[in-house]
Amino acid sequence: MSAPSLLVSASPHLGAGDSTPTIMWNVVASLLPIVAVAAWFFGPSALLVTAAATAAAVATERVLGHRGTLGDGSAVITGLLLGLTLPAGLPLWMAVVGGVFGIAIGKLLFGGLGQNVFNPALLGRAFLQASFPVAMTTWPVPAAAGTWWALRGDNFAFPFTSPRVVDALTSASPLGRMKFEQQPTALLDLVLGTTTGSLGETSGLLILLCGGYLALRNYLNWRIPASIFATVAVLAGGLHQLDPRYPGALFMLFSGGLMLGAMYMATDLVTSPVTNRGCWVFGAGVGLLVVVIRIWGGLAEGVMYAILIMNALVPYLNRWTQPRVFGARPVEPAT
Amino acid sequence: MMSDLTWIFVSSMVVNNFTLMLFLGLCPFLGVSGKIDTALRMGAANTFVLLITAMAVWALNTFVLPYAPYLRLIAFIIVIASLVQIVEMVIKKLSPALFRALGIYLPLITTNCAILALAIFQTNRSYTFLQGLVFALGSGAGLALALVLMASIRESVELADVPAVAKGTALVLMIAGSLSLAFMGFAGLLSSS
Amino acid sequence: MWRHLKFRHGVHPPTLKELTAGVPIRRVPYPDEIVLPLRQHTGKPARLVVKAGDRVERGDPVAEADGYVSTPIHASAAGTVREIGLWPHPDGSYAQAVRITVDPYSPQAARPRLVPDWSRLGPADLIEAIRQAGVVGLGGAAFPTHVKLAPPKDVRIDTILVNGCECEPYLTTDHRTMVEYPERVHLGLRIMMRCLGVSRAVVGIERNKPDALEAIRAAVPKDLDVSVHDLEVKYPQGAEKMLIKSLLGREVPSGKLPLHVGVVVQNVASAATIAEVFDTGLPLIERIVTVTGRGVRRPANLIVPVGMKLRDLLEACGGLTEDAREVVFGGPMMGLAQAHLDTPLVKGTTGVVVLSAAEVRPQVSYPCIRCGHCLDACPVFLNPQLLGQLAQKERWDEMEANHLADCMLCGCCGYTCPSNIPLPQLFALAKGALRQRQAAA
Amino acid sequence: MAELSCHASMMTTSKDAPPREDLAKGLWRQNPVLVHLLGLCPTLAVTNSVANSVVMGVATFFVLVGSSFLVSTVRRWIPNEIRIASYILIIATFVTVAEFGLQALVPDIYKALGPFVALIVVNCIILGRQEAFAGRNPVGRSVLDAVGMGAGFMLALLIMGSVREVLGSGTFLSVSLFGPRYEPWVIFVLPPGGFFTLAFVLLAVAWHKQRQTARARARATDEAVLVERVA
Amino acid sequence: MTDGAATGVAAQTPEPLPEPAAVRPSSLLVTLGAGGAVAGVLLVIAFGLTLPRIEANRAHALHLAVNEVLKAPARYDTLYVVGGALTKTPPPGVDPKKLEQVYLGFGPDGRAVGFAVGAAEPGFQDTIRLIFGYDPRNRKLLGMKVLESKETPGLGDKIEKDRAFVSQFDGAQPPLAGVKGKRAKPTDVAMITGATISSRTVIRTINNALGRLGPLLEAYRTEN
Repeated sequence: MSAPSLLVSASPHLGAGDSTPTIMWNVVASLLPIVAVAAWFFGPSALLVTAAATAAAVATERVLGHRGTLGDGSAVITGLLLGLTLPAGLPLWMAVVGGVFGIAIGKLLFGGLGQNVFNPALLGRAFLQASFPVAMTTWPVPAAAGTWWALRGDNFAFPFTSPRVVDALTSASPLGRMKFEQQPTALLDLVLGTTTGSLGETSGLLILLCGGYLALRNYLNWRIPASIFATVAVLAGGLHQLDPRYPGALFMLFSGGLMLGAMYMATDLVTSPVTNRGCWVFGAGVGLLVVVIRIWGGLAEGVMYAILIMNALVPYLNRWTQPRVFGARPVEPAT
Repeated sequence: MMSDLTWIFVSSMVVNNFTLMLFLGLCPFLGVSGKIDTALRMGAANTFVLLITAMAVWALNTFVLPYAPYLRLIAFIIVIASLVQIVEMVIKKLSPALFRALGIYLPLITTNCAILALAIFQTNRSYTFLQGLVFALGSGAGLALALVLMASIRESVELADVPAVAKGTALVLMIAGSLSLAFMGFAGLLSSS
Repeated sequence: MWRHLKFRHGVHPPTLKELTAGVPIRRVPYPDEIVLPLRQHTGKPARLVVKAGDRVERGDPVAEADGYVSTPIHASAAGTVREIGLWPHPDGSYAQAVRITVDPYSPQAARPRLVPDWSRLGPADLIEAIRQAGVVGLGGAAFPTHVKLAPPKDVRIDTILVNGCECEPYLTTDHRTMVEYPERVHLGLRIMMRCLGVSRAVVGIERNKPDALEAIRAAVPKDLDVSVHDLEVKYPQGAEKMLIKSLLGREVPSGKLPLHVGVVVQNVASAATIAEVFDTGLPLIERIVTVTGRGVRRPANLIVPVGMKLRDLLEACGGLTEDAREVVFGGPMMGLAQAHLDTPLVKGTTGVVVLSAAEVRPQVSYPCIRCGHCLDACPVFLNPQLLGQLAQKERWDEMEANHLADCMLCGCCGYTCPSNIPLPQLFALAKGALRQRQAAA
Repeated sequence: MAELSCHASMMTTSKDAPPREDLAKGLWRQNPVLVHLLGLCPTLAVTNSVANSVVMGVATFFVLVGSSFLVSTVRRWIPNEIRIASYILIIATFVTVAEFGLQALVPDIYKALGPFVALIVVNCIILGRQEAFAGRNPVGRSVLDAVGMGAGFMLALLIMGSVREVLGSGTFLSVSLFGPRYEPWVIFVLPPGGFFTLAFVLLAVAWHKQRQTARARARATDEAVLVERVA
Repeated sequence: MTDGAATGVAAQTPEPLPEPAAVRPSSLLVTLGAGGAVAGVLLVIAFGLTLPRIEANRAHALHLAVNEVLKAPARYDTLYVVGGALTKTPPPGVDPKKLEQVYLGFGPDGRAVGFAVGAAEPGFQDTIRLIFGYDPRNRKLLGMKVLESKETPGLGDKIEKDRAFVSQFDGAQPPLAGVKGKRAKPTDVAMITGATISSRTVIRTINNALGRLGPLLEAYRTEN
């Protein structure tokens, strides 16, 4: 018998099969339908903005990151998610700024994949929101105005210059209309996505489906969205009962970035707790903050801030919700 | 009145958080935020000193300073310094362990701008005694919150492969900036009604 | 009373037992050479009693127990001691071993010996006989059986658990033993119960072995209080602490042994071996080994003389296939990969699994993405994610503070890790470092 | 970091260093903000415009130089036990004077600076200089040292203020730089922008230092090789 | 702080302090006391020198504000709110600075044109402080000026910088109502897109202040 060259590796010698790149590229794949629907509603602007954010994220990872980290797909996710949180008419140069900031400061500065504290896409978006508040809250109307292939804003504004805004083609987001004008939006429109808003916050149903696929494959912890939905539904429902001027639970769930945030941002593996109990608490915290900011805060939408604040608490949650070690406090023998 | 106090509390704790929004009390924020444990204690000590300061400043503003406005700063400084000295001695007596843990940082509270800033804000906004107390409580809670958040993040970042140039204060400042960014979500809290 | 029947967490690797589950046990031909390492059990290595050139018969001792937690080692074939020296050991090191050239003309019959009738012996004599026979736990850890059967005076044992789970993928040694020798299992159990003075025994078998369950249930002696239970198919169901939790609902306190909750756990193969020792009068010189995997041509369950070399055993099974990539002693979850085909099988070798290139884990690992899968897998509720990070920074003290000592290196975390981080290896290293430091202190 | 803050006994020059060194060290090599990370509160808080930075820098400079002068003048008569109390008294006096002055001269900027003028009193740099230098050195050297440190502080504020105002408002001293079409990055005049800007500045300093060290090491190796060859 | 500081405090404040083990406390007290006295003298001098200028600055700022919201009156009087009515002279023994003040402007013909009223309420980031002019005769606003705010640059700060927003208050009829888009009625104020909270705070502040002071202002006019 010829002696083959044998591999000597450490146990376990079998693996469960899902590798990190598999997970990441699955997330990317599940985001594509959402991008497609955004393009259906917002025309080529949606694709341009998403592409700009993604290209910036990937390029930053390539230039500043370690060699070979592009293959894991995480930079693509960050770029896509960032793109989906932006308004369709945003100048591309701003999308690029968000992508660069998200990856460089939000991720690489902490040591790259797996070591960052804040969700890079959301950090990039928060940076944009604070930097360009006007451009970031100019919501183009989907589909209705003009032909499909018309741009929905000044996407090609020259770098570092302000976009030109055509007021007739923009409108307040459903949340803003509710908060500041007490004008509700039909639930069906929210579920299907035929409303204004950022690219990925329109169709709640589709996001629920795509995220559900990831949850089924155990690529995200279903407890986080479950906990967020439950908290928001209970709090918003309760407040609505007390004072009908406050929006109801379903409106809260399907409006704004809650679906995308709950399914894709809060569940980002790196920046969410590792313990299951921690995930419940994390979700509850996000839900609570979303309701507080939306109802009592100065902003119409608070999902991004809620997740970022809870991100900061994750290290503490991990420690606090660490399960009891087997046998550390033995249960009474049942005889 | 109640809503006024609530607003003062919320505003000083999160909306205008001393550390993250007003850059006050950065020394402990950057220096004593390595461990959650110490951060909590530092936050508690700070809140305590803030409360005492609020009372003392109220007394000074009501009874002494109307007659000698030019002594305002000196009076604040000296009263606060002596109060911290007392706190230090009390802590040393009651909890030697706490004293050891906070070590050289307790005296630092004296030169912590948050304390003096509280006194100045309180004076400028002519808060009543109760408002001053709530303001001190909110600011203290805000400082403690920022400290604990920073500490828990730093404990986890300690295991990360941070690039050599960014190690240390630059990274801590970036985290502080990110936290500050996240806290912008609280803007306008309770003031929209 | 049996409402528990499960433990929390753990993983569900494919069982892959179909290759050999239905293959009856047969005897392997004697090889030309036997190599007997002096360290085949947990505890102190045995002390040599032969020298080069000595003639040994099958069952003769070549080394005696050196201390209480130690066992003698016997020649598994008649022949001549050729050399005593360093030889590749299954744990990857080189260790003292006795090389015996097997006498090709010997009938390999056992030397007649006075076999005491077990039914007339008291517990002390039984335990001494078991000790003399060099019996160790055959589930893999090879802990000397006589030590387990003689607990300290101040603990009271109320139950013997017989471990028939065999939760490692591929292996069918215990399975075939239960199917083919159920009476031996029960006889061994009866002897152990007498040693411990225990009246109750519980057998736990995973549900994926219905034939074994049936055979063991059918053979339960009328006069013994033995209950047989089917258990969920889940790794590591066969780990002592998990088995006790599943069958009795008791949780072994951290840092303590099963006997602290009144339980002794024995493997079915160990029980069968004890029966055999008193049946034949021969010490532990051969054991049943599953040779399996996609990398071996004729997978089989074999009775193998202890000390047979891997090369000879594989040849007896038709040799390796083209895509054989890794040879593992034991199961794929906790087993040790072998670098040499000259490595001998020892008493604790439950099986030889030859993995094909397609099924070995890729050797590239990614950064930890904190997915938390390892926390969901860890049967003792550790945080392998944090431990792994700490290990990479060599922060041993913090690992200790995070209960590293409770890790039993079952491999669940490594199995489930999508980033392919060798967590069990890191933990083994950390444990080693801590042990070394303690020894130095 | 804060371990260094107020216990600033570092940053001293040896007795026989030339006066030039007293003056120059604070500006860059021992810059109180960029190197020793002291006085971060004002560095972050008031630098959202160049004008604010300059006024704050001047006020701090005034207090620092004034206190150093007075402290080193009267240091012989101050008993050791009450030296810090005396220093604080002196500093607080100068700060109050500065406050009145700013209020009278530039009321708008005084308002914009908020409590931070009064907070100069607790600026670690000032007390640190009294404790580490002015309290034990003659007047001339102390004033030189204070001028150097004050200038270093002003330099840091100016860097921060310029970056933040140019990016955040598109102006420098309220003069528009890029025309009306420029989209200001508002974040830089907001609190998070302060943290980020200082972080970027410190990154740049660290990067510069790292490169210097690498170059020095390379030079040392070259020399070693050369020496070896010669030998 | 070292023990020395505590000694210093003992000299100047009534707080009971344990005496630190200092050498010759009397001499320390003397030194500190002397230092304190010198510092005090210095401060009083500085205070005296700058006070007129500071007061002038304040008066100038107030003058500018009143001038703007009352559209350049010929002169104005300061009135104090005392016991639910306006009065020209504060009651004796009360610090006039502590009383709420409104300013009554007069035209060149000596007729009253309206009141300038200061008010403040919490806004988006922090308290917004403003002053507005109000003519109680025909219940119309004369103008509004934000004195102090920390609203978001480029968005919320339009309440003070956006002429279009500010000019709406000239002639608006309280109680005001914030509307999106174009204003239709004299009570409407078009809010700033994206800065609803800030716009609302301004509107609310004026409404609340008039709700509180409106009757007083009207009553004062009729008295004259």
